Amino acid sequence: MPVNESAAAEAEMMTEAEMTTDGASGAGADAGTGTWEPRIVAFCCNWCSYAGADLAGTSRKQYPANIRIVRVPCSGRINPQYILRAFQRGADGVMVAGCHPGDCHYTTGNYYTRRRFSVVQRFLEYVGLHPDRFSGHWISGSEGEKFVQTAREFTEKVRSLGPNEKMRDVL
Amino acid sequence: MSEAIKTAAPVEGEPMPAELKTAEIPTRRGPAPGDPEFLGALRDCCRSLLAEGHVQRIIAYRETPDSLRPEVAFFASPEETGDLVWDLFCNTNICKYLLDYRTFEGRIGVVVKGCDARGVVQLINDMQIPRDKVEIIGICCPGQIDPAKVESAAGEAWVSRVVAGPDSVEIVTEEGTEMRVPLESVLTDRCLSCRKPNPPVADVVFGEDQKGRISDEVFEQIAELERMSSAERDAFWNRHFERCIRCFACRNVCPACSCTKCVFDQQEPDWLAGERNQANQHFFQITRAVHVSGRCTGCEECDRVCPVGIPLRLMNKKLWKDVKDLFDSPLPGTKLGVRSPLVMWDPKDADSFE
Amino acid sequence: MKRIGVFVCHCGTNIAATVDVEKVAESARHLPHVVFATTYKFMCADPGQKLIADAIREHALNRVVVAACSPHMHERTFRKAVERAGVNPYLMEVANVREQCSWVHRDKPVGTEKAAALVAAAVAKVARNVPLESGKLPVERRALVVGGGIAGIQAALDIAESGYHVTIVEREQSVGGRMAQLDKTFPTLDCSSCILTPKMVDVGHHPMIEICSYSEIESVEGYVGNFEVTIRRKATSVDPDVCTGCGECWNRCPVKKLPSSFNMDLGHRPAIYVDFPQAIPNVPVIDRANCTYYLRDGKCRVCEKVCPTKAIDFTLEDRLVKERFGAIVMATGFQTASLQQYPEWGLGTYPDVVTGLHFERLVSSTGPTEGKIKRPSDGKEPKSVVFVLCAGSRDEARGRSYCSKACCMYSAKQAILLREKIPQAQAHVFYMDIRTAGKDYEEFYMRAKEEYGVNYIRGRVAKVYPEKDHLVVRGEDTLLGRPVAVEADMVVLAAAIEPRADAAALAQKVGISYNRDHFFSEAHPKLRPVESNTGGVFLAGCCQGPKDIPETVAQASAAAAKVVQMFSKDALVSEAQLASVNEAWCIGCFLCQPVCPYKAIQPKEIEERRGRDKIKRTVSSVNTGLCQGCGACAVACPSGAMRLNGFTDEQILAEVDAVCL
Amino acid sequence: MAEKLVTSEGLFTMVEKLLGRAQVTAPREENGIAVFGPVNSAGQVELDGPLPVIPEKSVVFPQSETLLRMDLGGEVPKVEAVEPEGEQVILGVRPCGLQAFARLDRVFLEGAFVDPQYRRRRDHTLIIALTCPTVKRSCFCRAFGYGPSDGSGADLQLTRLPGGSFHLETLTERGGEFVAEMEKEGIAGLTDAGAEAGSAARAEKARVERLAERSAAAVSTEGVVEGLDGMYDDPYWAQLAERCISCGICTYLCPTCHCFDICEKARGPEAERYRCWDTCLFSNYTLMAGGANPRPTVRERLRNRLYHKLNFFNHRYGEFLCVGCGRCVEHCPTNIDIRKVMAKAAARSRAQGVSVNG
Amino acid sequence: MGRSEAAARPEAAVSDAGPAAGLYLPSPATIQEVRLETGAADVRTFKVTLDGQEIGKDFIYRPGQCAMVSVFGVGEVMLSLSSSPTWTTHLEFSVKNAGKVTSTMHGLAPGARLGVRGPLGNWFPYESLQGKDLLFVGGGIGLAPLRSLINYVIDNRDRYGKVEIIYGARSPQDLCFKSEIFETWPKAPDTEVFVTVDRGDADWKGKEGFVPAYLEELAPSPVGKVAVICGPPIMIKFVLQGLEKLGYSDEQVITTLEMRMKCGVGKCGRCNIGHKYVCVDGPVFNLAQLRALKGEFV
Repeated sequence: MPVNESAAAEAEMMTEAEMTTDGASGAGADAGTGTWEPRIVAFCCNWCSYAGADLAGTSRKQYPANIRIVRVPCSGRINPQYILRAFQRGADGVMVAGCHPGDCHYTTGNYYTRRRFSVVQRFLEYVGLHPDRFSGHWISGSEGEKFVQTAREFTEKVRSLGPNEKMRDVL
Repeated sequence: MSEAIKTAAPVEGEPMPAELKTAEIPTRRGPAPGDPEFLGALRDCCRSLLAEGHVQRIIAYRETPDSLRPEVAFFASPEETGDLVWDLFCNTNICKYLLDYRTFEGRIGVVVKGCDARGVVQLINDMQIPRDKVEIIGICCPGQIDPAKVESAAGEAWVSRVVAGPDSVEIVTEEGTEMRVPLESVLTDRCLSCRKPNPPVADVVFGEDQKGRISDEVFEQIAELERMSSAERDAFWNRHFERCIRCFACRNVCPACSCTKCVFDQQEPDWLAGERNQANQHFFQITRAVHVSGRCTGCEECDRVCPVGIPLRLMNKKLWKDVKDLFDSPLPGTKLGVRSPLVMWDPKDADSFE
Repeated sequence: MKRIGVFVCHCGTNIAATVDVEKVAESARHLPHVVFATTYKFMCADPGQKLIADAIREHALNRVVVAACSPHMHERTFRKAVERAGVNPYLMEVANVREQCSWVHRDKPVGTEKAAALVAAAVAKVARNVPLESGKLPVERRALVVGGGIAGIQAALDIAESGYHVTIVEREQSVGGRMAQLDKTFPTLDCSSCILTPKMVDVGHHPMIEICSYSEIESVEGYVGNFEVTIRRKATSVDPDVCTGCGECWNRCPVKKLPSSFNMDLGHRPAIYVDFPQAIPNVPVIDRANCTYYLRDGKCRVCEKVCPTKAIDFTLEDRLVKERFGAIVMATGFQTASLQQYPEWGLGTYPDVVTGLHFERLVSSTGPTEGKIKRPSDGKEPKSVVFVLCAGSRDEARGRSYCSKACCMYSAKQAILLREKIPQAQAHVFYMDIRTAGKDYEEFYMRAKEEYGVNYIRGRVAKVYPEKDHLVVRGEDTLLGRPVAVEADMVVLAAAIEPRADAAALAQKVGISYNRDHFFSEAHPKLRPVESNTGGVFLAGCCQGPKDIPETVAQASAAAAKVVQMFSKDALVSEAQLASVNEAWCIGCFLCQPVCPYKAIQPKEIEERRGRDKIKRTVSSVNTGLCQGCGACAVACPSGAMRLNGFTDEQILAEVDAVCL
Repeated sequence: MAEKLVTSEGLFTMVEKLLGRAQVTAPREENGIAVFGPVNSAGQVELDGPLPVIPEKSVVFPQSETLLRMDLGGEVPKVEAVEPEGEQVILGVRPCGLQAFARLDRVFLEGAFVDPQYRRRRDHTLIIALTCPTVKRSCFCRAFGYGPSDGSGADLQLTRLPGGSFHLETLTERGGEFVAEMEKEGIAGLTDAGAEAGSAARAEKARVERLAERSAAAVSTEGVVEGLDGMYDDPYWAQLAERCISCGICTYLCPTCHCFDICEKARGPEAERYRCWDTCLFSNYTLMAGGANPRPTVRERLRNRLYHKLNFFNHRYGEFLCVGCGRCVEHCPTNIDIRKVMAKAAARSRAQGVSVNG
Repeated sequence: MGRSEAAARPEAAVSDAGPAAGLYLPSPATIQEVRLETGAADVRTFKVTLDGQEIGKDFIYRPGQCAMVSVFGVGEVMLSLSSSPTWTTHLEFSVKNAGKVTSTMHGLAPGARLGVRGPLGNWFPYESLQGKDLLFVGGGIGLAPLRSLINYVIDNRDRYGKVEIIYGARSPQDLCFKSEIFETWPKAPDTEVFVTVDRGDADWKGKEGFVPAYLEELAPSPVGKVAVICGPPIMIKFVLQGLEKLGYSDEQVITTLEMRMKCGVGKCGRCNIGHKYVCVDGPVFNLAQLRALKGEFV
């Protein structure tokens, strides 16, 4: 099967299209107004990463407001379908965060997360999602600073990519 | 980083009952397909299984007027087995029918190729049917023929029958003309790259172990896709997913899809909307593939039945490749008592998180 | 009809400074099902809570969103507040607009917009919340203590003294454990058995304590408050009800020269024996593997003949006893590492290379040498003894990275005892670091060095080899930076403290987790150090990690306090946000089962109507006593038949949809 | 009506011209599979391939289409009906596709309720038919009284001639206008068909009709409706259903299946109501809100589909809802063959006839 | 009663239906009042007006007809009109909370906006029933479509004969339209109402037992009578058997069916029973018609 040719041809068109909307200013969906801001959903486990985000707050560390946290008890509760749903509904980037391996409040939940998402992450890239639009992090309750750094870096990465079109299903 | 912790639970194979873990050595071997005595022996085997009450039902194939398309059939009595058939057109993977027998009182015989047998094993491993309820009548499969390829080789003439030899097939048309084409030219795509044509677990086996066809084409295609840019891959899959008509045949034939209430059929939560757009197609395709990853037996039945030619195997095999590379687990369906590697873990697992 | 009230907290100016709270409330008023929204200065304060309660009554609210600080701060507070006003506590959600909004963003419009989005997400979620009820679990007020060492003894005594029944399961013939093997204890040098024996006697006589010695745990079923434990009571061949412990049998037993494990194989015992003279229970057991009666088909029977009370019964068999317990204290102790990975030290090769525990038996007046230090090879009094610290500990390369914690101190103690008993003998200690964190420990160490002249050499021992009638210990003195060789009559290795060989297997039976080194894992390293991650199972002593006696006793008492705390309640309250199974959707594939860290998922047979037929099939069921609500099962379940109440797919998707808008 | 001759090049140019002014749907090849789908360059058009898997109906009855658009942000909801826009051309429609359009017309346009979406698309679709280049074994058009060269229902009909050119027949006024327009634009390779081309076309049509004749003996509609009238409770349906995997291939590939679902899509204050293909083979299709399902098993669902094709539609509209395209026959993963159902029904009818007469 | 009368021709409904362009476009409507029917709050009656349309003039319907009711942003559901066409101030829909749309509807308060598409389907043959005695048998929410005809008959009392109403529900809590079954209807001339519940409670002083049993007990004579029935499938099944025993012919029994409907205009294919579509050929059928159809109607 000629996997390559036509895909490459269409991709060429795609990249051109992307380039036009991919200005450094981050002008995207609302290109005319130049007010596009990436929408980022972060799934955080209650015990570590959510607490880490809380610590960032308690320490008054600033990070972009683009990040919207959805709290789950454990990173093992994060169904990969949630990631797809977020992209469908207009997320430009999705982040998953849990306790460091070995530190799971529920002992082993994040080990499943690690397995599951090491497969899912590769697969999302494989089906054509830009690798920088999804990322996973281990952030403990004491790593407020890591949460902040991660939030900043991820937001900037996603911002530089422009609005996500892959899987997007908005009106 | 803290010290690694290990729990009692995630031991490979648990919570399989211990008796399933016994090595499976088929006790009997019958003649190979292609042997003139093969079909008679297969019918005898099925007949006596029914007659002696070892099984109460046999799922196999029956001849039809269209010799390229035998149909799946359910034999309940020894008398019915007269038109039981197994030839190189038994493409349909019948293992999934076992699910209709989840509450059947009695044993079921299944006539299976290597790929179908993996499906049976996977259903057993997914606890959908107990091992002792299934009589696995395995056939070491020389490869199956794609009727569409035969028909297109015959051109406008209608095919009456096909006589298969070891390396070539003879196509006989209704008009009586004969033509010989290489076997490989009419084999199904999945058979062209089949590495495991022999049933890994069986009670009876027909034929000697087949070597299979070692083709890396699928993995080469996957590698090619992996080398592409993100945008190219996006375009590639958009182009294919666009055609999806959401017939769910891929799901319905899949031995790893045994849910009675699939996420795609649920209204609450509303995972999958009916609208045919790229977003929903992606959700469907990705979720389907991810759900079966770690349990996909690589039978490629989904790929075969997809009416619009979406290269599903490029997804399933990609997932399988990653699962195998990352977690070093056997191909699902090749071993009894093995659970999905995705419900297990190891402290040394690769970590893609930061 | 869903009627949601939204309460936006100013938190003084903590929220209000960067979030326009009025605007957030106003935007909330337009959300589906929201019938009331307001703001207040301090929602968590009494007037704030009253405001919520009043609004619930006034506006017939049946769901509440509080936009305030992190749920980690006040989720409980607000749950209780709505509950008091008649709303199920789980119909309340917190939108975290302080830690995750006002405190991390400076720009007010940006903060306001995000706060509104977080409120919208909480509203979307709470609209899909359902009332949840905490379950009540009955408690069986009986405790099981696994292990009869000092940890088990202390825990048992504390629990029993609080008025609850305790069963101690001890593998050996007698309770006492490692402490019974020790001679003196640091840093006070008081006699180990002198302080242990009274406690053993207390345990033995306590009306609320039953000792199952010579017994092991066969299986553990059930969950917190309701364990069902099968205990294997190994056949002792002696009827404990009749035996008076007179000792006739073990004195007359013709098989005398069996290695005594209590004496670290340095001494002997007969085939019918008690571990040591002060054994509790003082009832001997027959070592069937070595007893002539069992080896030679019913011959011998000397013990039977000499027993004045006819207590010997060769026909006794192992018994499996099933008992119910509400709590389990794991106190299975430790063993010393075999040091097979260190052939260069010669443990097991040269008889005069021994471990610290061997040395304890050699100094002990109850030991095989009756307290005279003699080297095992020829019984000579050693003139030079080398103590090697960190023998097997702190060596990641050979599999053990941790510090065994007690060795520095006990080696100092042993050096002192050596110098006391054989004043002319030299004591050399090879060490990596000396760790003396403990009250009076540093002083004790200084005494060893200064008062007793113990020679401390900083460096690792590379090799121990025999030369003439003594051993040579080669190593490097890292302080002087040169190799050293010390002649020694004996070498005492402070072998690493490790869990019992079967610790992992036992943990699997009990359903608790353990770390790489097979020490049992505590639920939280700082805040829950004596609880395991499984409800109702507590940890005491070295099975959780290396520690010395005072620490062990402290932990044992702490575990006992936890048990007593549990027993003091009428019933246990289970979490409400737990997993449950939609049986109609469940196909019984049990992919959920291996991912559950609490073994809370079990098969269950159900009957179902299929058209006209009634069929039976097996589905998953969740034991709410064991489930902790992590939700791993809900993701492992392909069809979503497994749901995590409080964090259902519907709820999370609603949140996702809302934050993406 | 007029007959033209157009070279392959000429046809290519015509398609290129069309692309600018209408949405063109034509047979395309994707991953070795022929499908009807939108094309954006003439090079994608593949007229020599087999019968496309995705049927022509998607042009007038797309897989999903918006019915209403809603703005619910204000005090009063703003709701408006959405009309399909633009012009469409469907190129390469096979005679079975034409027959299918006629059936769909009856459903969507006849009687009290006219479907506005379908009406609009139908009115703005130019249909260019193609004489089947070959006849597959799964084809059984003859059973339904037409053949592979029957262009009725099309605006224009193409017939591939042995030399590679096409014979282009104008069948309707609209077709004529189109040709005139093309001629005005000066398409090189578009000329009047001479007598030779005309007779070549007739020969080609006769050739494919002969090919189709082969199926006539095997499949017949004789007695099918009557046979099925008496077979509703026959155990046959359970036997057939045992094999059916309840996928949607036969219905979604069927050029006449037209069932749809109506769904809502809401994003905050904005919403849309759309319809999308649905199939009576899915259990959700008749699942009611309370959980009751009048067609709970595959047996009832498969029977309903086959009756709809071969009996119910006849009772309602006087003709079959099957046009014999053979897609379901060819693509059924478990080889369920509607022709065998027809044969079974016919046999039943004969048996009934015998018993009545005897 | 003739066959052709029971099922009115769908064409007749055309004149009332909106223009084709808006086939799927609902008319705006507003909830005026929400009335709780059952104790368990699973049935509510919605009093609805059509924005800018006069009922009886711009929106003409007949007893037994249905309409598609939209909750915008959620979906559409086919509901029978439980009001009588003789009431011109508003429409009424009595709705059981069963699915996504109806549960959302249950959360709506007066003032909320809906969409109404209809009237759809045929109706009870109220004209040919004139002069006849009527037996209504209803169960649970199944009384809703009957209520339209009952009130129509009561409002035109002189044109119809004797009216007997047998109505049952699972429990006293589950009885709908309580003020009508206990007050309005029993007070109407020559009208008898028989209410039963499967299981009573402490306050229940009425009849206990299933509807089919009560029917057999009351044994209303079939002479000059037409039975109009609606209720859960299991009730229908046994009521039909009971009526047959009492001597009712298939033509004397009329019922109205519920099927999952989507389009309401005979296109989407979902609601067929045999070759009939419930949405356009029904929902009202007499038993003789139903028996002639292939399909699963009870």
